[in-house]
This record gives sequence, structure tokens and C-alpha cells, in this order.
Amino acid sequence: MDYTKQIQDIAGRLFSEGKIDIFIGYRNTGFDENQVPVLIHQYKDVDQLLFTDKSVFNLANYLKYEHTRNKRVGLIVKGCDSRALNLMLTESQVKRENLYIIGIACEGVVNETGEKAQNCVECMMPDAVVYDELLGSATGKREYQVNADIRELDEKTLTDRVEYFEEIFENCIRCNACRHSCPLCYCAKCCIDQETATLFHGANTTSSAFHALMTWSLHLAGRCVDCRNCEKACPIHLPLHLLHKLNEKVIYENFQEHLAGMTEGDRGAFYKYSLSDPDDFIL
Amino acid sequence: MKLTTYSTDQAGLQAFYEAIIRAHDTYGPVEKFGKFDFKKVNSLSECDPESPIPRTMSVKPLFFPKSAKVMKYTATSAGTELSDTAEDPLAGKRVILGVKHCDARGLQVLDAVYKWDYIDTDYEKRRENTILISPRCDQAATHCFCTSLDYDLETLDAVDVAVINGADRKIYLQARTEKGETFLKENATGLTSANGSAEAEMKKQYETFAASFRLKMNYQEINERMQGQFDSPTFEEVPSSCVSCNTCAFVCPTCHCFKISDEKIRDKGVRYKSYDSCNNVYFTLMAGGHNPRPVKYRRWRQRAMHKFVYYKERFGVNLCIGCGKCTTSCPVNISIFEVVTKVASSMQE
Amino acid sequence: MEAEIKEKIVSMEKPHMEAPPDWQPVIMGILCNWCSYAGSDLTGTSRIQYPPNIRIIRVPCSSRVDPWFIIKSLQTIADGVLISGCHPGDCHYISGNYYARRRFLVTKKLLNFVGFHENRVQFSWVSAAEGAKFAKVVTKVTEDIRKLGPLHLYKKENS
Amino acid sequence: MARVGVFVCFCGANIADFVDVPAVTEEAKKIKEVKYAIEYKYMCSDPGQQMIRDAIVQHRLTSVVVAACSPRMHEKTFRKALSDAGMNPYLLEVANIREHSSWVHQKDKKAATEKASDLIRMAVAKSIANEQLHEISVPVTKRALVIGGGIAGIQAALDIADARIPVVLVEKSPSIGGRMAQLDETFPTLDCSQCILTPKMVDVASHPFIELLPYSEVMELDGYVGNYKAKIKRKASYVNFDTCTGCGACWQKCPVKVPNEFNMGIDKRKAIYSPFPQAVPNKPVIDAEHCTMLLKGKCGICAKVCEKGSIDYTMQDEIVEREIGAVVVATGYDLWDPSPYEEYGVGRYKDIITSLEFERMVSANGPTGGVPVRPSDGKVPKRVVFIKCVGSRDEAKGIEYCSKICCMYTAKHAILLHHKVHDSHAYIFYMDIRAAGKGYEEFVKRAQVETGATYLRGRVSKIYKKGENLMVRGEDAQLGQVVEVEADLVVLATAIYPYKDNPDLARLLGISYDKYGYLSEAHPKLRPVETAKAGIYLAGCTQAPKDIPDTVAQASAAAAKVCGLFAGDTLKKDPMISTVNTEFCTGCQNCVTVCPYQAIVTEEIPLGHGSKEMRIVAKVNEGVCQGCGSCVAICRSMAIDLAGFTDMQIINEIVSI
Repeated sequence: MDYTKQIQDIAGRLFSEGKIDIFIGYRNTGFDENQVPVLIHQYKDVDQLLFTDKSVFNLANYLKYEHTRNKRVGLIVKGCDSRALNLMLTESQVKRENLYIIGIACEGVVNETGEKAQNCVECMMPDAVVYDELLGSATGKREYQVNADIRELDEKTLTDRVEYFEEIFENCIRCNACRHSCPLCYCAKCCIDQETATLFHGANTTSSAFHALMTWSLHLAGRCVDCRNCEKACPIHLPLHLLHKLNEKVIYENFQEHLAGMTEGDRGAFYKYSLSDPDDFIL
Repeated sequence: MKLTTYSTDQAGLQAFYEAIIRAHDTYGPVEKFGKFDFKKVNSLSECDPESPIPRTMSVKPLFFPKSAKVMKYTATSAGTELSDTAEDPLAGKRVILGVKHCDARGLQVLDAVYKWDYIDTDYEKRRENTILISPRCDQAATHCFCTSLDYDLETLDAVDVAVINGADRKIYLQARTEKGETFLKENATGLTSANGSAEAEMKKQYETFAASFRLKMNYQEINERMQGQFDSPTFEEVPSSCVSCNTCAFVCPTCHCFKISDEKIRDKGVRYKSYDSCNNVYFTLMAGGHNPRPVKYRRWRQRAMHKFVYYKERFGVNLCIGCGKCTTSCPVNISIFEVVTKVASSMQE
Repeated sequence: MEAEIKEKIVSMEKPHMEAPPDWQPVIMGILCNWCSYAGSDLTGTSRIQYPPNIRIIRVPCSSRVDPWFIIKSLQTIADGVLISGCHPGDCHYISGNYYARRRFLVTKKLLNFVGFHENRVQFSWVSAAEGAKFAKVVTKVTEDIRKLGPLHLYKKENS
Repeated sequence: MARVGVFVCFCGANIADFVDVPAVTEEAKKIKEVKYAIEYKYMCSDPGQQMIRDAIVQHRLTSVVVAACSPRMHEKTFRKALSDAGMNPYLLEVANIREHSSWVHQKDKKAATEKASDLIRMAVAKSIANEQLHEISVPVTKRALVIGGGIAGIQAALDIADARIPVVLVEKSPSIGGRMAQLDETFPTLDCSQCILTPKMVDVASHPFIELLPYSEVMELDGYVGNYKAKIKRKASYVNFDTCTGCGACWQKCPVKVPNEFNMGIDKRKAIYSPFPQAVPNKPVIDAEHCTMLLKGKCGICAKVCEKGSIDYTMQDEIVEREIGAVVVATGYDLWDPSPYEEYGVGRYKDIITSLEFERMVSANGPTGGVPVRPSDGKVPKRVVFIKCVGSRDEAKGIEYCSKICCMYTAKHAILLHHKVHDSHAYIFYMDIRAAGKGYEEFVKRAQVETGATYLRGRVSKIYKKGENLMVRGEDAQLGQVVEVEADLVVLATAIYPYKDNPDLARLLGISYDKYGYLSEAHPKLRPVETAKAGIYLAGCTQAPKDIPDTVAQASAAAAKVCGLFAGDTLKKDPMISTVNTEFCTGCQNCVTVCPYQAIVTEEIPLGHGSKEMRIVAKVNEGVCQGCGSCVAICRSMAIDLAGFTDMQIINEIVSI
């Protein structure tokens, strides 16, 4: 998967036609084969741009910062990224008319070790769902499948799960990188930083980490697009996707919904209801 | 001072480590979620002192933990009584294996601020009671540039005991401090004394190591140039891809910003001291609502300038030690090396 | 005598942790004002007895209950949480309990996934007329949680 | 620094017997913020309240906790006590130690006492976060909109107008009167429907406080209680009502014939028509769907014959706007379509008619001059079979509910038939006879005795043709045998069903409706007239099947509600509603999605201080918000909070149990 050429051309065109102020893409770090997201402001920089299966980071994230607000932005989105973008549009965080979106029919990106990332292996919608032009050939929606790790953990006993997760929450250093790298965590001030939380969960203790991560995952329930920005950002490499995938599973099994942000206007499972929702868990 | 040196082979070293683990509270780099992190160990099999650089975390958390109790209190109508927290788990005598030299340098740099006008007794105690055993690196990793930041053979006093893989396939253990000296002597069983003979080997090893660096900077020059760079426009563009995720500060061996927070339930409360980061928007938010660093590039500037200028001005040492941990952990792979060199070089343009 | 026959209570999630002999579970009850709280009042006025372990908070509607409240309760003093609202369709605010129901299900499953026994968090629909049902529900929940023993997961230091 | 006062009540023996009140008070004194705590026999008594008032002043209390009975009991009482002492009433918290402790733990005094202390500690913690709140007052436009000009609408309009409150009465057909105008005589007194209805219709037309908008429909309603704005479409009538005298020349001459809705299509009306002789207003309208002039531009006879020149083919629909404070919805009912009953041959056999068609036939001003006739051959029927519960109470083919009025009107029909055709005989197939109501049972008896009608308990299984008559085969459950009755005419008591456009109306008004399309009341027992949306009320069959007395009663009730709403110059509202902190609001509008009352709108505010760029934030409409808190729980950035139940208050409670 390499669209470097096409993307450089498009970005060049957009700049020369004066259609955009900023183009958000990827460039090489210059130190290793990893890539840095880059915000380009002028035509002469477009040759930095590239797009390969190492273009991992979800660029929609950059639309939540002051320096892109109300600017005309061109950006590259893979399948998952585009659904995050769709949610941002639905939740009116960005204006569609300000965006020029290059959608990618994604073939999956690779992780540090060079093999295809888990979320790409399990990806249910690799094609961009919102775009001005699409690169690659769309392969369409795939069947829902339960995440491998979730299936594994579900078989564990309660006490085993307790041990497993305590490990996770103890190791969390509460740098909040997960939150900051999530395109859907765009709040002006995160509830975790507000008095209602800091008065009781201000320290970086395990219990606070638990509180923060649980709240976070519940705020993303039915919205998470599984781009795994959070997991890549986590310096401790905590398997944060577990929380989201579990929510996804529960929501799929009970409300027959998955793939957040497929259509603009869909806010996710928590913001609607059906009279026939399961009631049997209630006394 | 005269440095005691012993030599041994791989098996001997393992035995040495095992002996230590048996005899002392020992910490070592333990693999967690595919990354190394310092944890208490009870057998050598749990940890890998030779684990490759870079590691996620430095040894900093063992001296300045992510969250530590400052005090406890009980608030009733009778008044508020303070009570001390339980025994500090990190204050006891202990040995840390597999400390990278950069980690140790980090602590050395931190000493300057912790032993400055106010002496942080907790920190001091932890430092005093700890022996750092440090295998010397043979190969620089992608983002390492410690050699550019006054790390050379002479300033090895950051570690107590250095472990050196000689080019002659021997492994040398050398005390670098008095603490190390006594410790090494106490635990020398099974080691052959090799005073003097090690120096040449060490030099060779160091040279090959130094040669393996891809990143090099002229620190003096950078430092001087940066001083005039406060208003450099480069600061505004370079970190535009930063997502202010704070990771860099949390993994940095020398970042030492913290916040104080209470957790009160019913009438009992605990006061904590926890990591904070200057990349955090609310880090500089004042009670009145004014925030001098509301935008990302200003926070970034603060970070870079603090690392390469301010700290040096104040304490005479550079705050950044070139370990490359921030770059390794950065979700968007921003390299502080790249940023500062860019900024410094931007002056000529 | 009785103390001897009674077998020891251990924490469900952490079997190695044993409850002190005089341990009593604490349950946080969050009730909606119009149905369940009124129902609990009726339990009182009709003098129906139930275990004294529950502490009740009044909220206008079950839809006011943020999953936060559940997590915070479990992290502080409570060993379990009971949340109760109007029966589906009876919501004083038309649709509140429908939204709440979705949130509750996901929260319950998530908590269970990370290690909380499913009975730690329970929900019920209790109408203003169901004083007897409220007593029954509280008794059940209390007994469930007594069986589970004290909660030792991610508790605040000083709780 | 918070200074809380705690007042623990013995409630005579109610609390004191099972909770160690003095111990509880001592426990409360230990709490840091508690500056004063005391117990007393009856806190709700005058001396009790006096204690509270004095303590507030003496100890400069910042909030008050009363530990006594349920807040649902005495919260108001104690709030008043606070405000009497010059303290904001919403700084009160009630710890419910009676219903929640003493009464339910009577066997375990120790535990009950502990629990009481905990409940107090929680209340204290909450009260610390209490804020001063002030009643919200919303201005009201004192004008009511009544939708539907049937008996319900007429009654509501008259009652409201008689209270000297202006009313806008909107009726979609050319004349008010509705279903009742189609009826001949009414049970149980058999007084003529027209005779009792038309005077009211005339009153409406002539009432100084009623603005009658016939041939009109409500298109839009926005705003909130006391401050609605309604857009109403006045359909083009092509007749200038101001000059028209209703002489009728036009409709006598009009060549176009159209089935007459008012007579259930039994006879024909013209393309320009007034629905019935006593119509109000008694002015014709042109039915644009059939008028050849409007369709093809040919004809124009009515214009020629009109002496006043009132005909205007160029007339257009117009939209009028009215500011109103309250709405009464009285859109009435339709008949359920019986075609699923194929075995009855509905649609196949001409001589099967619905009860309303029969009603029109026997009506003095009806198409057949008051004599029932067979549609097939115009003969007067002698043997008439009435079938009840056609559609009603039939989950298989029809609907679950009972239409309520069929038992009575079928009895009435039997009597009317007997009056009009003396030698006739009525057979009535029924499931049950439901004659609950003043004089109803007597009326049914009268029908049976007076007309000798044959009441057959059982359902009809089949109707088939025999010669020119119909054979009705059914079961007589009492004899347990199949019976067959030869009938000249079969009358189906078809179920009452809401108009198919009821749901659209409901959506337009922002109120809810049930699976059939009946509009939903706020509470089935205690608020049967209100809807969930403040300021919108229901009257008549639009809410559920009703007979005339019930409908009129509900209409008057709705009117009373409107008058009550308009009693003051402003509406007073409980201040416990949502408020937005625009600093944190991200403008994602999830709150807008979940709010059941459309109480949240969005507004644009500057991005920062004095910045040109704007951003969207949520805005709560004080008038509409009911304070359920759905938006608060859904708000991820915690930008919305609910006064009286803020996150801080609830969390304080949680961490102090």
C-alpha cells in the first residue's frame, strides 16, 4: 500500500489551486522507518509527504487543535480515521466545507514488529466512508467478529481477569496520552481534569487510573472507531483496546450496533434507545 | 580516587547478580507489555539486566514515583489532625540492576534541583540507600545522543558499579563511587581482582560505543544559540504535529514537575504528590484564569528551553541527557534532537 | 457458638482476602425521585422490613445517573450498588429510563469484564406502588453482596 | 467555610423508638462542617421550625440539614422555614431517617442508628455543595389555541373564552360541529344531537373572545409553555366569507356532483358546498379537487349566479401566525376500516353498512330523510342485524381496546329503528354489554324491552347472500348453538380509531402518541388532560375513545387547566433545571438529541474574549426544561449540570456514606 505519488500530486494541486491552507499528512522521521504526521502550509513542502503501510497515526486527531480550527484543511484518512472524522462532523467539531478529504481504501497498517496490526486484521470497514476522493479500490464492509483478546479473556475466570487488569491499572502512569491522541477526545476540558474528578481522583494512583480509564472508555462506548491511536500513544503499551472492544461487543450483542461513525448523523448507541432493548438484567 | 575493578565472565556475572538478588532488596528491568520497566525482583530469571535500550521508563520512578503520599489527615469538628504516611517503600537499602548510564545521569541531574534551596529528604534518603549497578552500553539506539551531552569516560560517577564488556571477552566490574567501592568489596565473592588492567579495555569499548552514534550535536554551540532563540518562529512550526500527550515528560529521566492533590473520603484524607507535565494545557493555568502558555508551541518552547538552556543556567548541568526515551515513546515520533538542532540552526537563516 | 458454625466470608474477586468477623456490606442505592424513591417511602410507611445495609441517594430520574456514580461508589466505601428507576414506559420524563437502561447494561458488563462480580452492580425497576418489591429487591441485593464479601478492587487508599 | 446546622426529629415515637436520636445528634456534631446540631420532638411543628429559624440567625448557618421524614413529605415546609429566616430555601437538605431507617429497621436499633448517622453525613456533604436557587418566572401570552372544532373543541373554546381569555379555534373542515353534528339522537336521553349542539356552534361564531378559523390547519408550533408561536394554514375557500351571505344559489346551480363526506358518501354534494344546513360558518367553499373551473378553467357558473360576486377563483392558501400560551388538542376520531372482515363480505355486499352510515340515514336531516333504506334497492329494511365489536376487542383482526360507545349507540340504533320502522325487528350480536354510566344500563334495558330486539351473545362467523337478503351466521353462546338470521340490512358497529394524521400532528406539537395514534396523556390517572409537554392539553377522542359526556367533561377540564396556567402574569417554575457552562461546552449537541422536551437549543458565542470566530454551545430553555438530568449524564465534558442535583452534590454524598 503506497499512495505517496498520488497524495503529493493531490496536495500540490490543492495548494496551487488555493483550495487549502493546511495539508495534514505523513513524512519520514529521518531517523528510522517510522513516520511523523506533518502539517504542511505551502506548496514547496509537499514532496515531504508519503503514505505507506507505516502511516499509522489517525490524522483526524489534528482537527481538534486551535491551529486547524476554521482553516481549510486537506487530510488523509484511512477507513477507521474517516469514521472518527464522521463522528467529529456529526458532533459538529469540524465543518465539512472546510475539509478536503483524501480517503484511503486501506489494506491495513503494520505495527512495530512489521506485521499487520491486530485492528487491521480484524478491521470491519477498511474503506474511507467520507472523502472527496478515494485512493485504492473499496472492498466494502465485513462481518462483525469478536476481538481475539476479548474472546480469550472471556474464557478466563473472574479472579484471573482481576489479576490481569490490576496489572494494567497499576502500570498506568496517567500521562493521559491515550486521551490526547484520541480524535474523539476533543473536550475543552476533560471531565477527568475537572474539580468533580480531581477532588477525589487527582493523584496518579492505581484507583485514579482505574477511574480515569473506565470513564474514558465509557465516554467512547459506541463511538470508538478502533484506530488504536490510544494504544500506540501509551508509553507503557497497555492493551487499552480491550476496554473499547468489550464495549463494542456488548453494544453489538445487545443493541445490534457496531462500526461507529459509518453515516453522518449517527451519534452512537448511547444517544438513542429502542423499546425492545434487553431488560432481563434488571430486577 | 582509586577504583577497585574485578573481572569475570558471563557466568560469573550471572552468579554475581544472583548473589545480590539473594542478599539485597533488588530491582531490575522487568518486561511488561513488551517494554522494560524497573520492578522489584526475587530471582534473576524475572529480569534482564542486559536488556536492550531504549526502555520505556528510566529508574526515576524508584526515586520520584508517579504518585507518592505526602501526608494523611482527619478533619472533624474537633479540628484537623495530620498524621504521617506509612513507611516509604522506596526508602530502604536496595540495589538496582541494569541501570543504563543515562538513567543514572538523569538522577545525577535531578540531585541538583532536589538538593537545591529545599532539600527533599525523601528523595535524598532513597538516593543514599540505593546502589546503582550499570552495564555499559555497547551499541547506541536510534534516538540516543548521550555522547553529545557531556557523557564520557571521566564522568562515570553517576553509577556506583559499572559493568563493562571488555573487547577481550572479559566482563569488568568497576566501582565508581565510595558507596560502590564498599558494596563491590562486600559482594566480590567469585570475582577476580583486575585493578588497572581494565582501563585500556574500557577505553576501546567506549570508543566503539561512541562510534555507533548516528545522532551527534555540538552541545556548546546548541546551548549558546538556543539562548537567543526564545522568539524563534521555528518553535511555532516544528511541534505542530505534537498532540500534547505528556508522554515525553512522564518517561523522561529528568522531568520533575509534580502536582499536589488530596483524596478525601468521609473525614479522612490523603495528600499525594504526582507527576505532572508542562505539556499539559492546565499546567500553567492560574487561579485568576490567566494562562501564559495556552498554545502548544509555547509549551513546547518551554520544554525545549528548559531542557537545553534554563536548567544549565541555574544548575550548571544540562537537563536533557540525550537518552531518547521521549522520542521513542512519542506517539507521533517527534524527536527532541531534531527540534533543538532545527531551532538552533534556524538562527543563521 | 454461632460464630463458629458460620464459615468465613472472603472477597469474591480476591479469595485470599478475608472479611473481618463483624463485616457488614455497604450498598449504595441511587433511586429516581418519582417511582423508586416514592416506592421506598411506601416501604417505610407500610413498615416492611429490609436489611439496613443500603444508603440511599435521591436523583430526579434514572437517566441522571452517570456511570461515574457507580464507579465512584465502588471505589470508595460501597461493596455494591443498586440503581432503581421507573418501569419502562412509566418514566416521569418520558424516555429517561430507556437511555439509562443502555448505559447501565454496558457499564455492568464492562465492570464485570475488568473483574467486578456481576452482582456488585444491580438495577431494578420499582414503581411508587411497589413498596413490597423494593424491600424484596434490597434484601436480595444485600444477600448477594454479603455472599460476595468485601470489595477490594481499586479502592481509594483511605476508604 | 461551610456552616451547617443539623436538626434531628424524633417524629414522636416514629423515629425515636427505633433510632437513638441523641446519639445521632452527637455523631452529627463530630462532622467538620457542622456548627450546630440539635434534636426535637417534632421538627415540622411550629416550635420545631422556630428552632431552625433561630439557629440560622444565631449560628450564621450556610446550609441546613433536617433529619426527619421523607423529603417528599415536608421538604416544602422546611424550605419555607428557611426563607422565613431570610435564607435561600434551596440550601435545605432533608435526611430521610424515618421512611429509610426507623420504619424499615425496627428490629435492629443499632443498625438503624448507624444508618441514620450515615444518611445525615451524606445530607451534610450534599448541602455543602448546595447553591442558592431562585424560582424561574416565564412570561405568558394569554391566548389559547384549540385544534379541532368538534364538541370537545367547541366546549373547551367556549369555557376558555368565557373566562375572557382569547381563543383561536382551528377546524380543518369548512364547518365546526365534528362527529356530533352527524348524529341523530344521543344516548341515553335520546335528545336530538343537532338541537343541543347547534346553539353552542352559534355561540362560538358569535363569541367576542373566539377567533374561528374554519377550513384551516396548524402547520407549525414552536416555542414553549406560555410562549408558543403557531403557523396556521387557511386553505383557499375561493369564496369571500365577508361578502357571502350563504344564500346557497351557487351550490344549487353547481353541475359537479361529489360523494358527500358528511353523509358518509350515501348521497352527493356539489363541488361548491356547505357541509350541512346548520353549518357554522354557514358559507360554502369550493372543493378544488373537483371544481371544473379550477381544474380545467371551464364552467364558472357559481361566479355567474353569485349576486354578491363573492366567488374568487384566484384565491390562494394563506399562512397566518398567532402568538399563544397554551394549546388544547381535540382532533376527535375516525372510524376503523372494517375491510379485514372478509367473511362478513364487507365491500362485496352493498347492504352491509357502518353504524355512522345508519346514523346518517335515520337522521332527520340525513340523505334519506330520516328513514333507513337498503343501499342496494332503496327498500326499507324490516329485519336489521347489528354486529357489535367490529374491530374492537379483536386482537386477531382489529385492535385490542374496547371502543366504549358501541354498546350504547347500538342500543340507541335499535330504538331509532323501532321508531322509524315500527314493524321492524333488530337482531344484535354482542360479546358483552358494557353500559357503565349514568342511566346507561337503564337505556339498554329500555331498548330491549321497548323494541323487543333480539340480543344474541356471540360473534358472527359468516355473512352470505341469499336471494336479495343476507344470511348472518353466528353463534349463540348462551344456547351454545349456531344461529342463522336472514337480514335486509346489516349494521357494523365499527371501532373508533384515531385519525391517521394524528402522529404527524403529535410530532408537529412535540408530544407523544401510542401505537394506535392516540395522543398520550402525561399520566394515565393523575394527569389525564395534560401532555408531557407543558402547556399542551388533550380533550376528547384524540386521547382515547369517549362518549359525549366524557368528552365534554375532559374539554372543560382542559379549559380549566388553561385558565389555571394563565391565572398569573408569569409562570413560576422550579429552579431545579439544567444549566450550561459554556466554557466547557464543546457544542457536540448530544444533549439536544436526548432531551425529551426539546428544551436545549444551540447558540453561537465568541471563541475567546473579543475574538471574531464563533463557536456553537448548548443553551437550556428555562421555560421548557423539566430537570430530568438526562442531558447531564450524557454530557461527556460535564458542561451541563442540574441545579439541586449537581455532580458535586451527588459525588459528595457518594464519598461520605
